[in-house]
Amino acid sequence: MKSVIEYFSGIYNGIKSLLVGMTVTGGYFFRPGTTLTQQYPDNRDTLVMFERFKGEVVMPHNEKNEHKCTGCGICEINCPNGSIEVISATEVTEEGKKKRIIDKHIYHLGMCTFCGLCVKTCPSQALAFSQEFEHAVFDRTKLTKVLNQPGSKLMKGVE
Amino acid sequence: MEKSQLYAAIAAAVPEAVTAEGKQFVELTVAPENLKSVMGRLRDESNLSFDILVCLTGMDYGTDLGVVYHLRSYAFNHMAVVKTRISDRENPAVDSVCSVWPGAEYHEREVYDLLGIRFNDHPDLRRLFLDSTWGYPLRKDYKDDVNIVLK
Amino acid sequence: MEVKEKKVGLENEEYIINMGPQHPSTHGVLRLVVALKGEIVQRVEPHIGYIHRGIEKMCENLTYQQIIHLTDRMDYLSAHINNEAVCLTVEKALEIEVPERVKYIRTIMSELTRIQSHQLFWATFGMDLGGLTCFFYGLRDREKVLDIFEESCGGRMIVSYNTPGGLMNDIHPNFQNRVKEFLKYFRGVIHEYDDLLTGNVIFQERSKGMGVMTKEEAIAWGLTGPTGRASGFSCDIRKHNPYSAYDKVAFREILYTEGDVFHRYLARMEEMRESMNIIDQLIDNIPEGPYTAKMKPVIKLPEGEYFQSVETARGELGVFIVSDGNKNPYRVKFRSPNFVNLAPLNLMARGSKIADLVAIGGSLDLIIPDIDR
Amino acid sequence: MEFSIYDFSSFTAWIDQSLRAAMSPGLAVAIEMLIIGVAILIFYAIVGLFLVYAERKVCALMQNRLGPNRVGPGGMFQTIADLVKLLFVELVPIKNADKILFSLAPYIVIIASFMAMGALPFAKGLHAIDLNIGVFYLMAVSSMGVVGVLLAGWASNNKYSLIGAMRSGAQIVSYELSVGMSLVTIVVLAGTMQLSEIVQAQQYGWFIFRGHIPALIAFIIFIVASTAETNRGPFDLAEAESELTAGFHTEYSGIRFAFFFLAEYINMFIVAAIATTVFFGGWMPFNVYGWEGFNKVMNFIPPFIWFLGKTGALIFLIMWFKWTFPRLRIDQLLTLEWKYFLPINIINVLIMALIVLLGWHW
Repeated sequence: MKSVIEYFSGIYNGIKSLLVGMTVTGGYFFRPGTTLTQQYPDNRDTLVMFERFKGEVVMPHNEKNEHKCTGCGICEINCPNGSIEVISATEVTEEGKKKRIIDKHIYHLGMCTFCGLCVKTCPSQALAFSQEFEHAVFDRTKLTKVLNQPGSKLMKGVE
Repeated sequence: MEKSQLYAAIAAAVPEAVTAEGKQFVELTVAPENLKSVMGRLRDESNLSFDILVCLTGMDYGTDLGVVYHLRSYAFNHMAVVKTRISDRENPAVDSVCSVWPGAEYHEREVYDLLGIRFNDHPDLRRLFLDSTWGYPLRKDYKDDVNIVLK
Repeated sequence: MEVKEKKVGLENEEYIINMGPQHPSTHGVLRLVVALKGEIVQRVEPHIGYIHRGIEKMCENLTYQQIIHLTDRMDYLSAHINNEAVCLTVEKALEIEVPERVKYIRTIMSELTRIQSHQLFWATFGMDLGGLTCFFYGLRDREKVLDIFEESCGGRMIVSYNTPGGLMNDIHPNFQNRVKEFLKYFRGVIHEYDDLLTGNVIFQERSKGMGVMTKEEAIAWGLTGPTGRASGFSCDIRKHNPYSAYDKVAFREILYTEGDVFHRYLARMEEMRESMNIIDQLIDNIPEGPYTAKMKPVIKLPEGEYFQSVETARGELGVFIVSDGNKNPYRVKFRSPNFVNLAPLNLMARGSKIADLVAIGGSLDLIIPDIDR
Repeated sequence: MEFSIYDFSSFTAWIDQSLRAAMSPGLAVAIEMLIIGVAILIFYAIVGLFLVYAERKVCALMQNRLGPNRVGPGGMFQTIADLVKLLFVELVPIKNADKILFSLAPYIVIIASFMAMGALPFAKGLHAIDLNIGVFYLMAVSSMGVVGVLLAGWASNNKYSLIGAMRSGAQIVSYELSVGMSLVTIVVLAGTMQLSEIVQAQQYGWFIFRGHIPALIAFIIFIVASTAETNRGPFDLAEAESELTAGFHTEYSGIRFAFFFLAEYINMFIVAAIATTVFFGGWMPFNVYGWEGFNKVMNFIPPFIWFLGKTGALIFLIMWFKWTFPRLRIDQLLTLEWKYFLPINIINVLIMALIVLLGWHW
């Protein structure tokens, strides 16, 4: 007798648990407003990334085409993957002193793991992360970028 | 059990090991030939009962190779470190502790794979990650000009 | 000449199939060589190493700050906890005390990491058993946690938020509100997880009594995390050797005695709820203060050996650093929980059906990059 | 000729007569067969394409997603785009495969589903053939597909495929019983196997209402068992993505794969159509005896809309199962059949027979 009760209560509980599961999925089906999908390429205009999002390393320039990079090479030392190469040149200042400036700040996006050490350790806050995330290109060489803009100068007051 | 007490208890239980009250845990240094019996006693002694093998690390000390065992006791929640050194770099071998802790099997295969230390009486000693054409990459004298690029 | 007749007993013949390295339910590049007899699994032999990157070797040439971004890539679902493990080891070696604020934030972050990891577990486990809808619900809720990470850390999965001595940057001003919002939201939807899977009769039939590990076996094999705790092995590092702010919160260690697939699953479900309780206790009490301790730019650990273990979403992660006093470690060893939890797969799966093997593998919640390192 | 969307028998008779008047009877039959074949083929393709799209949208909405939304308005033409893609995909030759059986298997599967289509009454007078053993014929034909599945698994020379095929064999052979028995329950009530008569008998009350409890039990068993018979989730053990990658059709590509894919959906349509015909009055509108006004409104809706609507609702139910439940294991699957469905079914048939004898039905 006991086993008979178990047999039927098993059927009852089983069907009940299945129906409970079906209310969850059915509930969402009949409430289409719960859809979460983002229409990504269409919503480019309204899509705002978080300000700290680590998209790629950039060197911000002001409107006079000046940056803050002194060419010290600390970012290059701190980079775990060797994605940064700083090629420095020497410049003679007005006082006649020799000073090290950057010639090229080369950034290999393809090797970058976005650990943030270069941005964090930069003594003059010359580097920052941009919120750009669409990195796909057809040619791998395009992933190697020169961060300082051509003709740019060191910002005044940055040592 | 306090660390000093544990130290005394271990020193009494395994007299053939060189026991030291280390910085973090009690440290034992055991000769490879005594390893299995020492480990067995560390596990079975009722006031020690190191029944969990937390970590098994293969080491290259430059001249010697070594294996470091981190042990923990479920009942007492204390830890100890057992070290053994093998001076033979060409054909290093040490007893397997698989019979003491079955979980050591994969750890030992990993050490064999990366450092080339053979474990006697291991049930299934094959390379784990790499294939047979590789050397032993975790050894300090390992050279790989293609894959290891140092700046 | 007498020809020897070669007798091959059909009943002794094994039907070997290769599950993986590319297979929907091995969660990455794990290869299982399965010997079958009909549907019954006779033997399972995991083959690993497809994603071995030699992280331990790489660490030997990197500084301590640089190592952290590599640990993100071991157990990528517990990235923050892995970071924390290395940082704790370094801090312990240097004997520096990190600010209270850092401890609180790390703990909250770790628990969020645990929640999102278990959400993904739920999602993929449901999918392993054929309930495809679970995957989307799990990822839907996980997205909310990832948004919290993204806002404060800048990364979604690979956060790299810890640094020896503290954090990379302070929490976002929005952080507390967002976390509270998430907790409220998730408390509201977690019943769906139970309705859809836990209570389901098919799911219970599939998972109960499968892949049983007894407490003794779990201890001997060193199983940790929810996998070990489902067997009754009380192995929660947060409870037994508290680190960060875990000594300041009251929480329950989820323990079961059955040790089967269902209870491993249940342990994770309960852990999500417990994690939410932990966050509840901390989120309003984050003390003010600096977000990092004063550190030298070049960290040199004093000569010696340091070991620290933390509780990731999958079990005990041990970091063993041997230092010779240089800025690079002499040897780093990660005792990864998945590596240990994978080892007794053969023991668990022997004698069960091929569908159970998938369930057992799913219940271990394996992350292959963590196994291979 | 008078033509009405409520009764197609005069329309079909008119075609028959005008053909016979124009040519010899043999040629007329041949042309009729051709017309019917083409009509069913077109319907088949449309239903297949629509069901694939419907399944995607249904599962997407259940999973908080949008589903296909790029090709055409609301993603309407996504399946067509996929079909075009599948047509261009290379048919990968499999080493050591049994070439003849390998290429034969998808056709067997698709022919089986095609043949079942012929006997379905879509509306009054709108069926290709009205056999007096219609129910029996449908059962026989729909179980033929398993031969194709078995062949596909065996001929692929793939271990996953073989396991999938073996599972499928065990599964379909078992669940065939349940499907048959639950249909027999209704046949007992209806007293005929001819599908047109079964539909006609349900003018004032569908069988699921007239046969009350036993009919309801028979319906539940039928819908579950037929879900299993069509290899759909939660009974998709033959495919079992997470276990056997793709089961019996692991090695198939291109149009051959498309045949398996299409046949799955058509089979779903067929079982839903059988359930509609047998339990829910087929193309019969929902009429209540005595409510003249209500009946008039209901009768205004054309029969094929009723038929397709009811079928669609049942298909939605089957989809709902698939996107909610985890998969069963093979032994549980067989336990469910042999320990639960079969005994319940046998008792159910007896109860139904008793009810019919005692006249305890409406």
